[in-house]
Amino acid sequence: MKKFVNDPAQFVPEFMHGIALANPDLLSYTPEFQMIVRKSGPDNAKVSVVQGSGSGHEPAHVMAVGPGMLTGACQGAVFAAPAVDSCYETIKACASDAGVLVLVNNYQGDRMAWDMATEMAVAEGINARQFWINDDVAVKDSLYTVGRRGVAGNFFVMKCCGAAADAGQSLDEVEAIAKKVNDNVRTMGVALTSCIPPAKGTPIFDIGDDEMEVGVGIHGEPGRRREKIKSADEITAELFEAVAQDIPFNSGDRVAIMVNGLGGTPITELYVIYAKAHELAEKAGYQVVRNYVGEYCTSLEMAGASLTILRLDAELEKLLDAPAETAARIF
Amino acid sequence: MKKFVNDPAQFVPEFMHGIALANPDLLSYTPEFQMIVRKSGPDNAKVSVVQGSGSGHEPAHVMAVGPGMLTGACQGAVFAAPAVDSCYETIKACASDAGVLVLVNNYQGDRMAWDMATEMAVAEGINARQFWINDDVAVKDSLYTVGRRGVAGNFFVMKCCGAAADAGQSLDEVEAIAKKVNDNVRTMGVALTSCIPPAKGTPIFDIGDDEMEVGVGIHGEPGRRREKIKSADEITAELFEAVAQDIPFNSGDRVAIMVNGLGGTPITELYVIYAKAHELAEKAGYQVVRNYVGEYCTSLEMAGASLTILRLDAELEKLLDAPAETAARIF
Amino acid sequence: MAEISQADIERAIKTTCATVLRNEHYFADLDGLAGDGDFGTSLATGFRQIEKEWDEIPKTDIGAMLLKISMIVSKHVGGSSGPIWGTGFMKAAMLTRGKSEIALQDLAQMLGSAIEGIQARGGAQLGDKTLLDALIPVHEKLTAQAAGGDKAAALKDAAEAADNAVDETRHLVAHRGRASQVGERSANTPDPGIVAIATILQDWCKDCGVERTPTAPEVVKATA
Amino acid sequence: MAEISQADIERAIKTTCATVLRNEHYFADLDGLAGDGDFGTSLATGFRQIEKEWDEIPKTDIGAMLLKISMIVSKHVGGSSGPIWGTGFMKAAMLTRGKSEIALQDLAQMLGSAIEGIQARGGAQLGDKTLLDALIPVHEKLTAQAAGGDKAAALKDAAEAADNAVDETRHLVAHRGRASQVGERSANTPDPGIVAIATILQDWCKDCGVERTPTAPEVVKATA
Ligand SMILES: Nc1ncnc2c1ncn2[C@@H]1O[C@H](COP(=O)(O)OP(=O)(O)O)[C@@H](O)[C@H]1O
Ligand SMILES: Nc1ncnc2c1ncn2[C@@H]1O[C@H](COP(=O)(O)OP(=O)(O)O)[C@@H](O)[C@H]1O
Ligand SMILES: [Mg+2]
Ligand SMILES: [Mg+2]
Ligand SMILES: [Mg+2]
Ligand SMILES: [Mg+2]
Repeated sequence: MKKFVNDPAQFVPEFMHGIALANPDLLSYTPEFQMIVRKSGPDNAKVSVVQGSGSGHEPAHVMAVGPGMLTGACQGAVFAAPAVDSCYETIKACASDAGVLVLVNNYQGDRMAWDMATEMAVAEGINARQFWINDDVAVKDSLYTVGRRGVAGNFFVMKCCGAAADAGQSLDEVEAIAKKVNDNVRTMGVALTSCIPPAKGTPIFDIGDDEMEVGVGIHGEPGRRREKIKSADEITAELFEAVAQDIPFNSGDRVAIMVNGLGGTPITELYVIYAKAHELAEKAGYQVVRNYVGEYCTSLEMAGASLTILRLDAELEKLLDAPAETAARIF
Repeated sequence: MKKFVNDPAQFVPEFMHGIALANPDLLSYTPEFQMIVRKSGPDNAKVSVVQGSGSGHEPAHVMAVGPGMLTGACQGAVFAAPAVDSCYETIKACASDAGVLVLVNNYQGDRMAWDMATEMAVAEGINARQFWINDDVAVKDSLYTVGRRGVAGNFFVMKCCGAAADAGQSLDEVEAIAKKVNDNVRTMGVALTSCIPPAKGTPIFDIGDDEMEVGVGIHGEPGRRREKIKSADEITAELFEAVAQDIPFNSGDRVAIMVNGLGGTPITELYVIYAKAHELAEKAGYQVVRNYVGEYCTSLEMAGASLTILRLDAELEKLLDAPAETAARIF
Repeated sequence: MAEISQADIERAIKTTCATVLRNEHYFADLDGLAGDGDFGTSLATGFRQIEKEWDEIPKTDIGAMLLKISMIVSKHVGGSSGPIWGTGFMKAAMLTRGKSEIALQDLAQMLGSAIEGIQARGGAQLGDKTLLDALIPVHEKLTAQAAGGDKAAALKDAAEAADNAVDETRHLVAHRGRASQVGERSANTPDPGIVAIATILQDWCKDCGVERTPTAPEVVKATA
Repeated sequence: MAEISQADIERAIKTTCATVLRNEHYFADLDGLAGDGDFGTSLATGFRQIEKEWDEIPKTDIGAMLLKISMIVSKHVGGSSGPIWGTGFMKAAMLTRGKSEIALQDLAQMLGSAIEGIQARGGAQLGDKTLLDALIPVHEKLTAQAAGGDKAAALKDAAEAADNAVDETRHLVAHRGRASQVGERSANTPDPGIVAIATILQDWCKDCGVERTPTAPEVVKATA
């Protein structure tokens, strides 16, 4: 296992400690609940936006806490939903008179934990609600499963809700924004390699030297099919097709395109994908008015990428443009 | 080769095209010279700061072009110095009455190309000068080689010079800043895996499943020694020792710490390293007043990291804090 | 004689701790076949914590004890197992508030209430290939034996029902939890939650001197 | 008879294009042994472009032709080879401005000037295990033969000197270029720049009907 780790069982608290040390003015860290909350705490005049999920998707979740984004977040073990108490304590630490919106990526473990935590918080008089994000087009919804997965589109939900909340919008309004973003965002990913959770020590799945998994989930869940690796343009065209047809997006739409790296893919390769996606979007008549190329929702060191398209309107564009400050930063 | 590429020979122009498409208001791209310049062009009242080097180190070089950072940059093939003409045309495109400062990472190919280009530009009446960056402590200077290598510390030189230039400082002053940063910054890296240049199709070096290369260069050059992989804390302590003793840094110094990912290492592991480096810095009596955790100077998809320490003063702190806008961004 | 004392419940919990900790890696490996391989660790984290806090867990009555256990699980267990087992213990606790002795009938009702809670929490039905596929037949057996009041017979029947569930559900496709995300690929692997329930009941048999030989190969292995 | 015409130089350049393109991968592999493996591609990129632009390259005089070639190299060749070969052609061009015929002596001087330029550019000395370790003895042979004026003998001597340089420098540690960064690990691998010079000269021999059998195994392979 080629990783920078000490005791694998302590991997999550150790990296959270590092994030907190690196952001002393921005964040407070509560090790007991693997929870990070804005240093300034919740503001009773503003809705709090919280999230939490398994680790291994960074910068998603705790690295998205800060002004303009999340109020607080908690982490589970790598790829495992956080403990119920972590979720409950995060809601409590972010409790605000204006209410708390819990943004949950749609996975069964996460949903159950946040369901319980939200029920407990509501029972204590906290005005908390949940919203489920499910932008992944790879897996079809089904009566028998918990439904579509929440993946990189999550970033846009957090960003827009965070901006709306900080602008003083009400809980109903912020929830309506979450719904608007979720209704207008679609994603599909492809994995070229597997990845190794530190505590497991072995790859989460096996994949041949010349194979890729199209439609992979962010925990290595199988997608639509396993096939021979293709050129960047062919892969991009396949992702684009799947994503674009789902809502569907229409000619004339103003859109944001995100090319998200799954962790082990260099940014240059993401730009090769972006170039093709941009061309296809223009060919389809979309106006590409925003773009996001980099790592937003990862699977540890997995080589791979996902393509997200978000349909915009004046409201969402303004929310995307609002300033935000998180542990994920360059300067 | 598990990569998103089309024709490997077109990898560099394709990713540059993607960067340009993604930043239409910020950058202009000239494919003929693999050159990217600020859309606004040079400002005759301000010093231009340029750089260029082999590809594969992104976001270094072309992704550092923009207000507050570089005026322009050009790329060579992966890990190869740019062609002389690219360098020359980049200086010409950035020519300013206030002068041009060429920041060159200290590798022989890059130095020769920029030497020729600068001579050509000076012969044409452009007020251009070079400055060589050499922050890597891994390899000892020697009469027989071109000397120490320039690695992740490069970011601080670009950032401070870019800020000083945009603040209207003279060529002498901006050059003095480059020297101050370079004199006060030291780096050492460690690689856990190799990486595959697309046009080569095979790893640039072989390394055992349980080995690491301590003091690795950003093109996979061997470092101080090959040894069995250790815990994150032990590796960090070794990097810290090597970097801290070199200048040396002293108790009471105000410092910035950078933990730079080499491309294939998840950000969480970088934070595990940061936590230890921060602790060691505090133990040594340094005041850690800035930190940079993420990818600043990579080697394609190599798993690994480097540790950089920069001694600060009021001038450098102000320059680091100045706003900058480049293709490397989150929001 | 048909009464179950506070001490009986305490012993059952302690036995369960041993079962879960002994099988930490085995249960994880089973989850790795079609799921994400964290089941063994998640469960062990919770029961290790129960052992650790054992002396502080209130022994005033069965309900207080189970409530505290539910809270420990909620605090320390992540993944789907946290809410599932936390809910189960919570529901059982609510029926035993203030009691330090219960009848077999009460035990059957506690399990019924836990099953209802788990179903409400995770939406799984019989046949979705989750631990409910073990708990539901176990509940039937306990209910059937409740009138007779023979604790040993009830336990033996219960263990047998769970043991059978392992083999009877092996061919099914999982519809809940991470294993549901691999679709058809989950068929022909045992569900780790069902194996865990069957193993725990088998260990309880041994502990209570009830003679029974496990049949499902995974339970044979986990109790060996 | 001892004069070298514009046409002779043109033929030598075209032969060099063929040598370099034929050995693109082999030279890259040689650079991969201790360097970064880009030498073959870098050089081939330049000479492929020379072939492509051949018709537009001015043929008015040798100097104009070499200057344009130097410019093509500067534009298209990256790595250390761009400045090294670009400088070499530039220096040779400066001594042949306006000339369409030169003597063997002029050729020796052109090479001498190219060597000086390359040394000034990259700071390498004889023994640093770079293509200078081939060019310097080649220059000596050309100078020695210049008086006699026997082109064939001069070419044969030059090719032999470069050929020998491959074997004579094999054991050295590289002090310049990427290969210098591996230190001791560069010993016992041939320098690809030296092999390239020797191969080019050997191909020139063949092209001019000068009989010579290469000796260094890498040159044998590259000319096969
Ligand atoms: N919705 C559910 N209801 C009841 N039991 C479930 C449900 N989902 C999963 N399980 C049980 O939990 C076990 C897996 O637990 P765990 O590995 O902790 O969860 P996850 O699937 O989130 O990784 C499964 O083997 C199954 O028996
Ligand atoms: N400073 C130098 N002076 C002369 N020749 C050099 C020098 N450095 C390298 N060379 C030659 O160039 C060859 C390598 O070229 P190339 O692979 O393009 O450069 P790099 O070493 O930058 O990758 C070496 O084999 C050597 O013969
Ligand atoms: Mg899980
Ligand atoms: Mg090179
Ligand atoms: Mg699991
Ligand atoms: Mg080379």
